[in-house]
Amino acid sequence: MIDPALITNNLIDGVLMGLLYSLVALGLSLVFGLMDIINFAHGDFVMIAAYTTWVIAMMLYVDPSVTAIITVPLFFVIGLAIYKIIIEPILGAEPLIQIAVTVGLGYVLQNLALAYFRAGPRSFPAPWFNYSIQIGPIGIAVSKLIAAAVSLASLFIINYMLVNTKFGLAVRATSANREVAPLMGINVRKVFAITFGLGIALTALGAALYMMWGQTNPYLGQSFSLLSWVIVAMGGLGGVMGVLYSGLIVGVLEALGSTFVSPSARLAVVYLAFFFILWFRPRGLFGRR
Amino acid sequence: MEFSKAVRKDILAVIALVLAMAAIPFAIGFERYYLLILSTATVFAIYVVAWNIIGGYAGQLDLAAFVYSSLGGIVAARLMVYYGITPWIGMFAGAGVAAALAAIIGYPTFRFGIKEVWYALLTASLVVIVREIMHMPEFLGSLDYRLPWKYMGWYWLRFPTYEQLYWVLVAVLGATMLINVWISNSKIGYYLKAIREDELAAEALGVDVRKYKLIALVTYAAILGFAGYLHISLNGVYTYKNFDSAQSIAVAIMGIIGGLGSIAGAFTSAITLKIVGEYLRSSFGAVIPGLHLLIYGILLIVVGIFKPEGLASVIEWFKKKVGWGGEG
Amino acid sequence: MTGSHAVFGQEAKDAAELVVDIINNELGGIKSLCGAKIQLVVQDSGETPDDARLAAERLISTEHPVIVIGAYISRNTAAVAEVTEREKVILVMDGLVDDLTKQGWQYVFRAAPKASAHGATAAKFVIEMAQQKGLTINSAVILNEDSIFGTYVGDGAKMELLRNGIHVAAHITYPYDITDFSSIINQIKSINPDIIISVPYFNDGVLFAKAVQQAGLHPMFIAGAGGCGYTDPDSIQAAGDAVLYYTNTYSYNFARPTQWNQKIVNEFKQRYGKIPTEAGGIIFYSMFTIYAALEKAGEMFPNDPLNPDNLKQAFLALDLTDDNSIAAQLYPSGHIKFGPDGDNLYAEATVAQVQEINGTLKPVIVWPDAEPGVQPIFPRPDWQGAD
Amino acid sequence: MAEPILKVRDVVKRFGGIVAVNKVSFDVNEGEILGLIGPNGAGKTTLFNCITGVYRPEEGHIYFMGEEITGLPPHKIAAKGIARTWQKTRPFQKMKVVEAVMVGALLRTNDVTEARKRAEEALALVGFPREKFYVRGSEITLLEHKMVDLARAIATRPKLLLLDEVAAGLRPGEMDQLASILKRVNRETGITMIVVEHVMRFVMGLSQRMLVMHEGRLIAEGTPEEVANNPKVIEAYLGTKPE
Repeated sequence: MIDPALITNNLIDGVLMGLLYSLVALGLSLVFGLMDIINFAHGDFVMIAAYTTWVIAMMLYVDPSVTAIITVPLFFVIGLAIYKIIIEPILGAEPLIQIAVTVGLGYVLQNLALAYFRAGPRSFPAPWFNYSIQIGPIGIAVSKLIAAAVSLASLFIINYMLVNTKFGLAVRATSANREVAPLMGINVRKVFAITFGLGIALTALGAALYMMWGQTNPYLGQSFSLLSWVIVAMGGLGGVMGVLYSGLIVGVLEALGSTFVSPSARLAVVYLAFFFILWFRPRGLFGRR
Repeated sequence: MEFSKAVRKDILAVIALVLAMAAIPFAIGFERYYLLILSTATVFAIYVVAWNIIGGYAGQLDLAAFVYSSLGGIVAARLMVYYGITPWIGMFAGAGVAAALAAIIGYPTFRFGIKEVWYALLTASLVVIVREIMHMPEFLGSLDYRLPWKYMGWYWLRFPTYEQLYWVLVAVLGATMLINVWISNSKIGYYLKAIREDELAAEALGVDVRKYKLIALVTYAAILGFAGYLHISLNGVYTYKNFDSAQSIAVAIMGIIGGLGSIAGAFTSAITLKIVGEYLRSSFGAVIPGLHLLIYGILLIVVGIFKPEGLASVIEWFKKKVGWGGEG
Repeated sequence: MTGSHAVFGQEAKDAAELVVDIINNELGGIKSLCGAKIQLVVQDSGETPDDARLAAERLISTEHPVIVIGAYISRNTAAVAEVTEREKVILVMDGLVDDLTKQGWQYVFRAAPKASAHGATAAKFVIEMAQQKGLTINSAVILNEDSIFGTYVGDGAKMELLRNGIHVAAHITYPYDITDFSSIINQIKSINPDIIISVPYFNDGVLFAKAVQQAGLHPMFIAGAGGCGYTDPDSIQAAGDAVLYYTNTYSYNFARPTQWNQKIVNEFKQRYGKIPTEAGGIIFYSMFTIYAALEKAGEMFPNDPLNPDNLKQAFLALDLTDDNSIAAQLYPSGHIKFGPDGDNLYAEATVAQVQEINGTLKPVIVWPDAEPGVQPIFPRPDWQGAD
Repeated sequence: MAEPILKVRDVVKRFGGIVAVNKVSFDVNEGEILGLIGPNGAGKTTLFNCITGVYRPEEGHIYFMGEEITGLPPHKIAAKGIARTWQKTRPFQKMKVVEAVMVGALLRTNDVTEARKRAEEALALVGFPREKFYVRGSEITLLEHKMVDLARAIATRPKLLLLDEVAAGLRPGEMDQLASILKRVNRETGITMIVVEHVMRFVMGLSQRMLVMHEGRLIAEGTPEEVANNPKVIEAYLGTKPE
């Protein structure tokens, strides 16, 4: 009954969006896996990064994707600062305290944005890649294709880094045993700080890619926070690949929910699936916990 | 039933508090704005003190408070508007429906050992799922529903002024606190506190972890489902948006700031934060948009970092000072 | 009363301040009340009905206003009305949801056109344009954000289309905080309708227009409805030429060539650096209607003009036209007269279109009466004709 | 001789490719203190976890007082009368000492006042200093933690008590103190005990009979003297690291 081309198109879009979700969720997964920090303000960093992207894009009048060159290092530094000021004091605190503090951080970020930018949408009016490739009945948005490709490449680069570099080794060692790692000459605090910075830098990359076609407002973060956590939970801390797969699943579920139920219910479909996955695979789909 | 000295002290404290709160309207000359602030704060105090059972005693970070309260409240409101059934009955029906949902969700969740952040995520998603289900045309749809004007008076638990509803709220709050006192001093309470501390050790001592977590969740949901109608009656309108994620998280945060497992802390934190929040909104809300929430956020960060034991530690200190021992 | 979370809170507040300045300083207050000044008190009505009710209660208990304007969001307005009704304070609503005037409330008035009228206006505009150009509309798709407001607007458009025998191929709803429109665009693409009537909240409008442009969708026309998105300056700035030729319905006509309208628009522009649109416009004529009602009350009941029942009589006795009032000069239809339920009997919405004028994108009013020197552009120039 | 209180038959527990417990069978007689020794990683704690229901063994059967308890959840096993302590104490930090022990006592009574009485008795039995009954778990010494752990387990009124490396981390003087407490508890209550330990001196003075595990298997059984002189044990264990 439903047009097969429509289903195909939606599935393709689901996959493309899913890759972007994976990229955004990866930082959260790394931080949680490494230092057990429960960050409920993750999505709000995406929002702040999206505003920063917009400001720079408007200033230089270049496509938002290009601004990643500036925003990614900038947000790495911001991440280090946030780690020092807010995260370090709550390391090892009860999960509930961490949630309270990061929810507070989310309020601060949202309302700073509201006070400064007001509630209206901000978007770059002249994007470079605002067209589609048409192959028969299948249309693929070029900006989304670029975003997905960059996301995928970044996921693989991070994965390579974790497996093959000295820093990656330190991350994995610390993640495996926080007590023993310092004995092996690893500066745990430094590893934590860099990882947190990296996680925030990834949100900046995600935001730059999203702003190629998207818009931001003070509440954009709410769309990403819970979704990122769901991806982390479904990935089951199975490393980069777990996040990649579960991001794809979320993207595809969203597309299917949108197609077969309604666009309003698409998130409910994702979360319902999350319920059952958590019930029957409490360790996540792709890993150990 | 025979009460120990500490329990008797707690019960007396709750009764004293209820009487004191009930007297406030006289003290402030029935000034409506202040009565409304007090009523709203009391609604949240009920929620937070009830949350203390699942969050404080059992240590499960439940982020779905408004699922249970709104569901219960809407059941009572619908029974009233569609079938002319008094909320005195409807509120029990609401409590039953909320408790049933909690049991349906809680049984498999605890059966499969979902806890900590995963439990928090599950309950946070539950809010979205129930909201979207209620948003479907078959349920509430997109419309707003109002409690019509004709339903006024004690029979309908709806009043043009606030003091009557406020007294009902204070009574429910008192009952909720007594339930907390009872749980805290019964086998359930000891078991829940043991579960919060160390599930594995508790289980080896014969504690049926799943059963007691479920008891805590269902009790909490039932209280919220019962009180939900009072909240709807207070502002006279309900929609699918009552299934509110942000407010559900706010309830949990008030519980955390109050200090886990402390009845006095939960109460103090809900009342204080609600009043401070309202003060910030009314003073700064129209000056710079969002300034009041910004300040609220900073407050949360500061409390979380510098006083993670929550208000309970302050209250504990105060109690020692005035020589008033026993459990909070 | 404004809500910091409604996008429009700020503009409404700005507009109210401007009007109060004009009434108090230029017009010398309310003459029939010996030049009494209007005092404006603004409260943030917050996000939830709890907040809105607290704001109303605070306003009323500390400031004792005779008239309250607010609270934009439907359920918050309802919470406020419970308070104003009890206190017998007149509430002039800027919330457009239809059933706000169907609650049996005694002291509410609404000058602005209601939500379903916005939807109907968008449909009427499209139908009339197609007739003028000799085009047939075979199918239409309606798209609305799924809040109560969007639902009423969408349903209003649908009724009007069906009444004119136009096939509505799909009625799609979505949440306004949507981050990706692709599945909806794909669905519209597979239907390939002539007309799309879209009811955005605000941010989603920008996203939708960009997605349509990206997907290379070229229908005969895309009409917005509901007062927000597409044609207001923020949206144009954010979406760029993606919103070119989009229309939207407004409760206000900023181009109406009456003396007072021109004056107010100019003063607003000077003060705040942008043209007033939906939120500001509603406040303009609502405030001047209040001004007129207060004058009337002073004339009708010189002994007790501010008694709520007298004030209510004064509101009901108003029959404002361009010739006898400022308020009507600011109103699209030029006529404000309240029916017994408090709705304006001569409510009318206008259609604005984004057009390129001297190289910049600007919203211009094209319907029911196009502003001077402007023609509605219909169908979209990139439409490839019926296929 | 009466029927053994606990019968373990051919129990196997694997983790991935590793066989942590490999076809272990033994009996425990009512009233005895049984020592279970073996080097680190021999599978002693895993075996404990199989008996107490923390793990479900892949093969084999466990009978307690003639009833099969294999694979039952821990709380049901506790209810049947098997209690345990933990190698690394698992205190209820935020509860007062008596309250923590009451959690154990509440298994056999629903009355909180009665539970408090029983908890105080259990604490007195293990020799926990009375003046510290009402301090919080976070304010006591390691030996006292071990005592609370023990009292908590005893308060459940078990028939069988499994002690997992209770002496770990204690100084020699404290070990002797603990050993005499255990002997007294065994004498006064008749609770059967299995003592897992790799500190030989501690367990040898305590138990009447000993089992030795190595790499998941039971390699020897007998009195402490027999075991200490068994060449297989010396090779596997004592030979490498005499205590």
